[in-house]
Amino acid sequence: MTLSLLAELIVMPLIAFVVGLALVLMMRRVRARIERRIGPPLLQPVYDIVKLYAKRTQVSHGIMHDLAIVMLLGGITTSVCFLPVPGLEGLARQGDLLTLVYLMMVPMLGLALGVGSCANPNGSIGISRALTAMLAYDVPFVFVVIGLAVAYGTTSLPEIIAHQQSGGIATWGAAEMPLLAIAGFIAMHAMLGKEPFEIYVAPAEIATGPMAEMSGKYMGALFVMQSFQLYTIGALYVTMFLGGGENWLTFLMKLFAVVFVSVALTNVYGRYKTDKVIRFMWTWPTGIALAGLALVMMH
Amino acid sequence: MSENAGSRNPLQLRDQPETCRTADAEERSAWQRVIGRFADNCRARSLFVLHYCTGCGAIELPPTITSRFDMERVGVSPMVTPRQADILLITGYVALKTLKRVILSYEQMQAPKYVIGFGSCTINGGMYWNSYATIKQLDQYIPTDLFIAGCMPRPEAVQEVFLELMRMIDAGKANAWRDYYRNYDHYLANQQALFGPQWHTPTDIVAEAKHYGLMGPGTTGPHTRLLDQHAEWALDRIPEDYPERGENERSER
Amino acid sequence: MSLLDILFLGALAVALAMALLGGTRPAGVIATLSYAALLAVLALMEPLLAQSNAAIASSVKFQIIGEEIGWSMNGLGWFFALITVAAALFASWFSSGQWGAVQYDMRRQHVLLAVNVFAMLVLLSSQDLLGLFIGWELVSWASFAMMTQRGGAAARAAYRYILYALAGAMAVLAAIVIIRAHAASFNFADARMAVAALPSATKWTVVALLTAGFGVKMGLLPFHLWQAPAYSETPGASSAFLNAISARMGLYALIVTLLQVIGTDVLTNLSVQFIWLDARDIIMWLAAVTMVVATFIALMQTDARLLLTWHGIGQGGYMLLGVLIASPLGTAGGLMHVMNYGIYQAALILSVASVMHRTGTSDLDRLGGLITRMPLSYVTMLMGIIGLAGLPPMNGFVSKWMIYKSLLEGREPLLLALAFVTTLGTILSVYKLIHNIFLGQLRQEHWEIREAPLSMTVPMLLLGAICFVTGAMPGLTLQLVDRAQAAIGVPLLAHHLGGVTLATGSLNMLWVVGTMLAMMGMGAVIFYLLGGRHRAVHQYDNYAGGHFLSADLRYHFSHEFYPGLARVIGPWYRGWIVRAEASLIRLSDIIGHAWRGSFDAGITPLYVMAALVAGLLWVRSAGGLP
Amino acid sequence: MARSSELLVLPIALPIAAAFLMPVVANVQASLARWLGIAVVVAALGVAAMLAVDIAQSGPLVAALGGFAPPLGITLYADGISITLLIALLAGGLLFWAASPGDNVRSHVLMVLLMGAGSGLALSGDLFNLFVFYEITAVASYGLVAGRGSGAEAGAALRYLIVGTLGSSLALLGIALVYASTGTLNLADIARLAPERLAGVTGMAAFLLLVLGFGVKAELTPVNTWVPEVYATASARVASLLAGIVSKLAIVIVMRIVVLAFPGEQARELLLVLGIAGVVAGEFAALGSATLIQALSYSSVSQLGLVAIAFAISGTAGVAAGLALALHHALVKPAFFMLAANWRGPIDGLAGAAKATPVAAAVFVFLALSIVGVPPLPGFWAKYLLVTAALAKASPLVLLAIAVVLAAVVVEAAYMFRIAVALYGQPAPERSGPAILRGDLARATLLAAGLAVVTLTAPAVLDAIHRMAAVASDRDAYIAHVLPERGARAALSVSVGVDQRTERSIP
Amino acid sequence: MTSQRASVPAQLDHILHEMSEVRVTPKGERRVRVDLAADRLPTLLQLLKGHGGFLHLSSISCVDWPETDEFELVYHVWSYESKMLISAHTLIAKSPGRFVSVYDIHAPAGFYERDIHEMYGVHFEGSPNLNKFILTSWHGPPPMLKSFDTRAYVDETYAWRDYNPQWLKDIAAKGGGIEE
Repeated sequence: MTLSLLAELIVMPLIAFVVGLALVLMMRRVRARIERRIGPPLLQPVYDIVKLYAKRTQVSHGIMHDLAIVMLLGGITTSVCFLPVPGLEGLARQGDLLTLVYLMMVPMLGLALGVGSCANPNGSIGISRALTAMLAYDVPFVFVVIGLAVAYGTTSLPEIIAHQQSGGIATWGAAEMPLLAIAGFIAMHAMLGKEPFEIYVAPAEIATGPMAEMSGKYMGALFVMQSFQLYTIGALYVTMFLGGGENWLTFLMKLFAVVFVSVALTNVYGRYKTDKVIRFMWTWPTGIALAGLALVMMH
Repeated sequence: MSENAGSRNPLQLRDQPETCRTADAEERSAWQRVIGRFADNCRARSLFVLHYCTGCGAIELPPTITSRFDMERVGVSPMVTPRQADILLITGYVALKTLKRVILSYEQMQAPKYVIGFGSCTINGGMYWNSYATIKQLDQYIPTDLFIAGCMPRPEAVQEVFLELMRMIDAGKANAWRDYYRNYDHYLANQQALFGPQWHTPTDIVAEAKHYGLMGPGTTGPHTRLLDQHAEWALDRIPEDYPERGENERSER
Repeated sequence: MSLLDILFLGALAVALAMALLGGTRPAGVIATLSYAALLAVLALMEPLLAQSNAAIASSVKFQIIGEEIGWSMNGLGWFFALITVAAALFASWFSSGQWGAVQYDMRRQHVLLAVNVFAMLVLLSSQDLLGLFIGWELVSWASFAMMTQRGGAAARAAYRYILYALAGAMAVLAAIVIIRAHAASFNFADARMAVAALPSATKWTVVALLTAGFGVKMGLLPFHLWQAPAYSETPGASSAFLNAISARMGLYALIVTLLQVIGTDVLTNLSVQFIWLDARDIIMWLAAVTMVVATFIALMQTDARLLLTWHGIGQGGYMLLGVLIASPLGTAGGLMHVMNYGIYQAALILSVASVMHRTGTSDLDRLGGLITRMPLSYVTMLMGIIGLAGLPPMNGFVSKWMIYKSLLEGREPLLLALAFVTTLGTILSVYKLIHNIFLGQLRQEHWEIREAPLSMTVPMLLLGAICFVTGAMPGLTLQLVDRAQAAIGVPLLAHHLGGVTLATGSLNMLWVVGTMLAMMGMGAVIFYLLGGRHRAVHQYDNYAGGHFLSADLRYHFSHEFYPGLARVIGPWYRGWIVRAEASLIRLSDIIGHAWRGSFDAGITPLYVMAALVAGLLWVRSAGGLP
Repeated sequence: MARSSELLVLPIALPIAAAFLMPVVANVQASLARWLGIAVVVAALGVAAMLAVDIAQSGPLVAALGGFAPPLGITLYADGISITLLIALLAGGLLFWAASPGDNVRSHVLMVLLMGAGSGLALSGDLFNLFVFYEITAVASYGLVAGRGSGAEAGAALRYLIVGTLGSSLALLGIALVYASTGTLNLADIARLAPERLAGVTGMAAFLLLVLGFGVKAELTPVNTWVPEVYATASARVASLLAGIVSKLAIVIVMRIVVLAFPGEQARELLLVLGIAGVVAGEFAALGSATLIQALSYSSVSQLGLVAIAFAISGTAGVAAGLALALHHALVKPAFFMLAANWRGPIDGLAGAAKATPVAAAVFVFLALSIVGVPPLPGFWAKYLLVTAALAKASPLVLLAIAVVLAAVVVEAAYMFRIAVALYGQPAPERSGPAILRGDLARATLLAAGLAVVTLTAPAVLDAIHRMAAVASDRDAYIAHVLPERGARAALSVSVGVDQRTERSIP
Repeated sequence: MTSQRASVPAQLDHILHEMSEVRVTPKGERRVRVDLAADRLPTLLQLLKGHGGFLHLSSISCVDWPETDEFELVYHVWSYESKMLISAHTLIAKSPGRFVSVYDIHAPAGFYERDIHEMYGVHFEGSPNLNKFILTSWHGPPPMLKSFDTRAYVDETYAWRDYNPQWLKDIAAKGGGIEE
């Protein structure tokens, strides 16, 4: 069994990476289409990442800058291993939803430490905004996770998926707890860090924030993180509310649908200021999530 | 003394008999050549343009990148900081003060990096040919891959230069950036001629060349020794009278 | 001569030894070794406490006014004693080298540390309410003495502490005497029977008095103002000791009184008529609100020590929350959090102390970029903040996870939400701490700074390592927690080396940490081999929009670190409690001056006249006349 | 061994006789008079010690003077409490001899007079007798407070005189009322007749007057306004004598009156109210005080208030708590005054005292800890006894008293440790902390050592106090002891006979 | 010296009349040119600002007359009420090249004087700040002077690219010009 587990631990990150790249491509294509452009070729994300990794000279700001990137890569691949996908359960039984939510914060901390050691105030301001945004969108997300855990009576992801798939669409998370699904979606959208919550990579204000001093493979690692982030957040939403993947086809369709809606929304919004992000996230999605939680606690 | 000692016309550079791909010294083993080939292929298709409008030509870039001409089809997209950028577009005349920022940005960019000179001002002075404040030949101060003629080329021309650059990268010929490391002393000489012997930037090009094995015959010379002699301070202890002090209007405060 | 006697004598011997040769160079080493010896004695006691209500009695006992007072240490006391002696060991180890040499009066610090340890051991081994109260007062006064060492601001903070502590102690005394009035004797069994028989009004007063009394030391909400300044003004090593364990004496006393003497069943059916809350809920909500308020005050601090001490108050809320849920998972989580918190808070305080030792300041706005000069202190602080924030590889995550799961199973969603929001607040404030001190641009005046000496970095790194090891293998700590849980009488939690396996979602830290390390290894491979060569550059070779960076231009963002957040939650800091305390002080001054004015011998006849008139009225009524 | 009841009169007679002899002797040789006075006090102390041993073995001692049977003549009654206070008075007198050798013989005479009158207060079992000795004590203390007669001292003594005489006259009125309603002045007789005679309105009025009268010396609320001024201006030794010992004698008299003459609830209620008012006034005034001396004088008012609250609680527990508090205060307050004598001026002016005189500062902190009531020091056990005794009677007023007592602890800590923090503060750069006289330091350290001994032997001391309180609070035993044949029957006939003493020893 | 005053508005005429030896030539419907001696200029500006409402000094320009070795300073002052522009011309000698600053009358003058100082080398007495402003790295003479030969400087400092590729030579061979 351990061999297959070991194989799973290798395959899951690779799948996540490939699907993530496809998601990134879709995102850029959707953006192009909205701007009445054709958009990048099929393999553009691959080209970008390979070019960044193949850079001849790269700037590092000390050992912590390098270790932070290693911690980032390690963190995102670990969190993927705890996310059950059709056929591959990985380590889902060793850690539950709460563990996964925390594991997704490790890469954020790694990025923060790396950017901090770049000694560039643009990066520091970016990270301060990123952490503030995290505080903003995690409040509704917490109520969603609690509501889910109380509704299903368990926080282990395989059980949640089993429960949702037991009665077809009727027992999907979204069907049973629509309010939590909506609040969850808004929180997930904010997690992706795209407009209107793109305050920490604001190119016009703080020179792409955390990425200001990232060159070559450091920038490549951030591109990889972006693809992993799209996959993880999309897959988490699908697992929590859309009944996870009976098989790979339906799983990918749900995943691309969720990310498509979110990405489509992104390109029609400007960028909120930091305190506007906090005020919005702590009023509407939190209110909806609280209502959902109250409903769940009712019965 | 119209012919400045040591200044060489980059166009002649083009005609040097560079055979196919052996210019890159360390690509010796077959495996590295395959990797190199694939890397060049990806480099050609993913170009990040530095979002730095040095002159009047920058207004041509938005139409090139947005929906009408859409350079993202071939993988070109704008990037904000020099660290992430591959191409530095010098769009129009370059005043002395702008040249300092251009050189700083160029040195902060990571190799392989490419410079494209827009318009006649960068080729031979353009309509500011007799101005005391602008430089006449861009390629004397930073190695330039391509020039576009015209007094502000239209987006089609910009598109054409991007495609030409991609073909050169694909063929492994866009190696002007090596020239900056190999003949750093020549470029430094021109720069110091303009800005005076005190001139230097926080980036340590000679050490970088040593680190990445890009040293060439012309990397160090009289001018880099002048650089070391002036910058005898170690990077840790920059002295109070850092040469750029006047530049930042320190005396104003 | 039971083991407990040896423990007491050992603690006294250390105090004596430090009194004699505290000033000499090897004093720190002697103290560390003696604390290690005490730790060994504690280890010897462990097998004896295996049974559920086993306790090691001490031969010291005496009769006074018909009351029987004796000392014996059960599993719970043993668990806290372990942390106390360990904290003292690391504190004295830290001060054994150069740090101790530059201190103003190191002998006094060693002596007071030993006296504090002795007082805490006495408290932790009390077997009856009166012994608990005596131990409690000794601990309060010992920590008061420790806080006044630096004089000036420290003395004022300590003075404010002792007033809070005494008010708390008097509340506890009132509660104890009320219980004694209805009980046969002071020991816990009789007290438990007496409390059960009390009318509900008296039960409410006893619970309120005990919670308020012991809550003062834990920094529960209305009484939390004293803790941060008092703990941060104490010198570095003793501050680490105080932060790690001193505030947890309140938790120990609360566990003993609320859980063992009063019992959760009594607490749960003490309900308020109209709202569905009962006593236990109210205390849990108090703990939860303390958590959130203290953490978000910590977020706004600009001094490193104050930020950490405010977090101390916040984390206290977690422990109380865990313990009060009284399910095996919750109690185990709460107690484990006591040990985890002790470890990483000590590491953080020592790291800040080493930064102060080198730079002379702990003001976050006057530091920055020290990672290049003090890497070891950086590593310690990094491990400490990951623990404090409760993120996976470190032990803080395991205990917080267990508390969350118990809150979930106890169907307390809003408390869980508050706990989670506190964790987020902690992540924000700890990043600000490590960023403003170690990351960003190095100031010119810190260019010649060197790393703290080995005598300081080794204990810090050891604490960080323990933090990681107990995080990767939480089973080690959970075994110690079993002893304490057995003493409380809560059924033991089924756990294994990696963590806890439950039907409703389990946690196996071996896998979590193992995968993280493996994936980081893979990340390193990708980073170092696949990516091309990279070169470290100087901090002035940085993107500044084309500007030439130089030494005298401060190109660093650290002041007002979360401006957006400050704009939103800034107006919420109204400082009601601070203003309440200030008005209380002013009121007592006014009354004082008024009474002093009344003592004027000249107007005594007026007083006597008034007394006589009042007396006449009283006489009429008392004498039975209509 | 025949009961040495005759010796009972010596501690009173000897000092008073010596007081009148000393001026004559002074004409012959000045220092001889002083030595005569001291010798007499030492003798009295010796007698008191013998009496203490006898009482400890065989219970209280009664002596009828002049051959008249108890209800008529002057009777002396000595049980555990009075003998302890007597020894404390005489030992304190010797320790804090308020007159230095060079002084005029007058102050030595006053001291000896104070000793004699004080012992009279402790021992007399007769109401009028109490009033007479109370007057003599008052006069002696006015003289001592006046001291060398400097402006401030004279002013303070005069105001003290006015308040004192006001009090004495009220006491006299009270005694008159009691005599009118019961027809007798002997405490035992009053106790026997009290239930039906003194329970009415006149009884309560008498009680009020007596309490206000004796309250002056016992620093009870309405009549203690002289305290701050007198203690601040009088010499430290006089202040410690008055605050330490004489006030205890007065409060014990009030306790006797309450226990014997007015056992009813109303009387105790009044005493409780006065006690609470005393504690609140003393504590808050001390908080607002600017100098150490002021803080200490107000603190003694509040401590006396505590003792009053304790005595207001009926039963042995109340008396035991009151006695414990009184003795603890008698031990601690003089030591405080000794320190305060050298630490005059505003509190923050004391900075650096710890560096200049570390022993004195340490003694101050030790005493402060005990007075605040930190276990295992005796102060804590006294307060603990008070709280447990009070809690047994759960009437709302008593609960208020407990709350006031506990709050008082916090306020006490506030001003005591404000001073302690100031002592350990850093002095102004050029100034160093105040120095301290070796004599005062020695006395303070001696008392602190006494306190430490009591801490170690706390169980034994508390048991002894409990036994004394049991004897003192037992009314019937008192009556039976003083009027042996009338114990049970309420016979009105007067039997004369000095030697009808029956050997009945009450454990 | 009294020029054709007729077409100058009466109110303005009245002000200018207060000063002697002032040559006024209306240049257009809203333009008036005034020529006066150098030392009278600040008084005129003060007068115009005080009485005529000429609050806005839009710019100071300088003309280099190499033949007479003089600088001509032109102060352009606007009045919003009467919507009139007065340009006061005055001549100062080039050799000392010193003139008094009008910063105290019109604050913007500080900036214009700094510019003229940098470009022409005229030193304005009392101007708040005459440091280098635009040509911070320029170490040569004031470049706007006619005496400064930019062409020679450029030839000396920069190198020209001699660029004559074959196709250019063919055109030149065919006599140049544009082929139809």
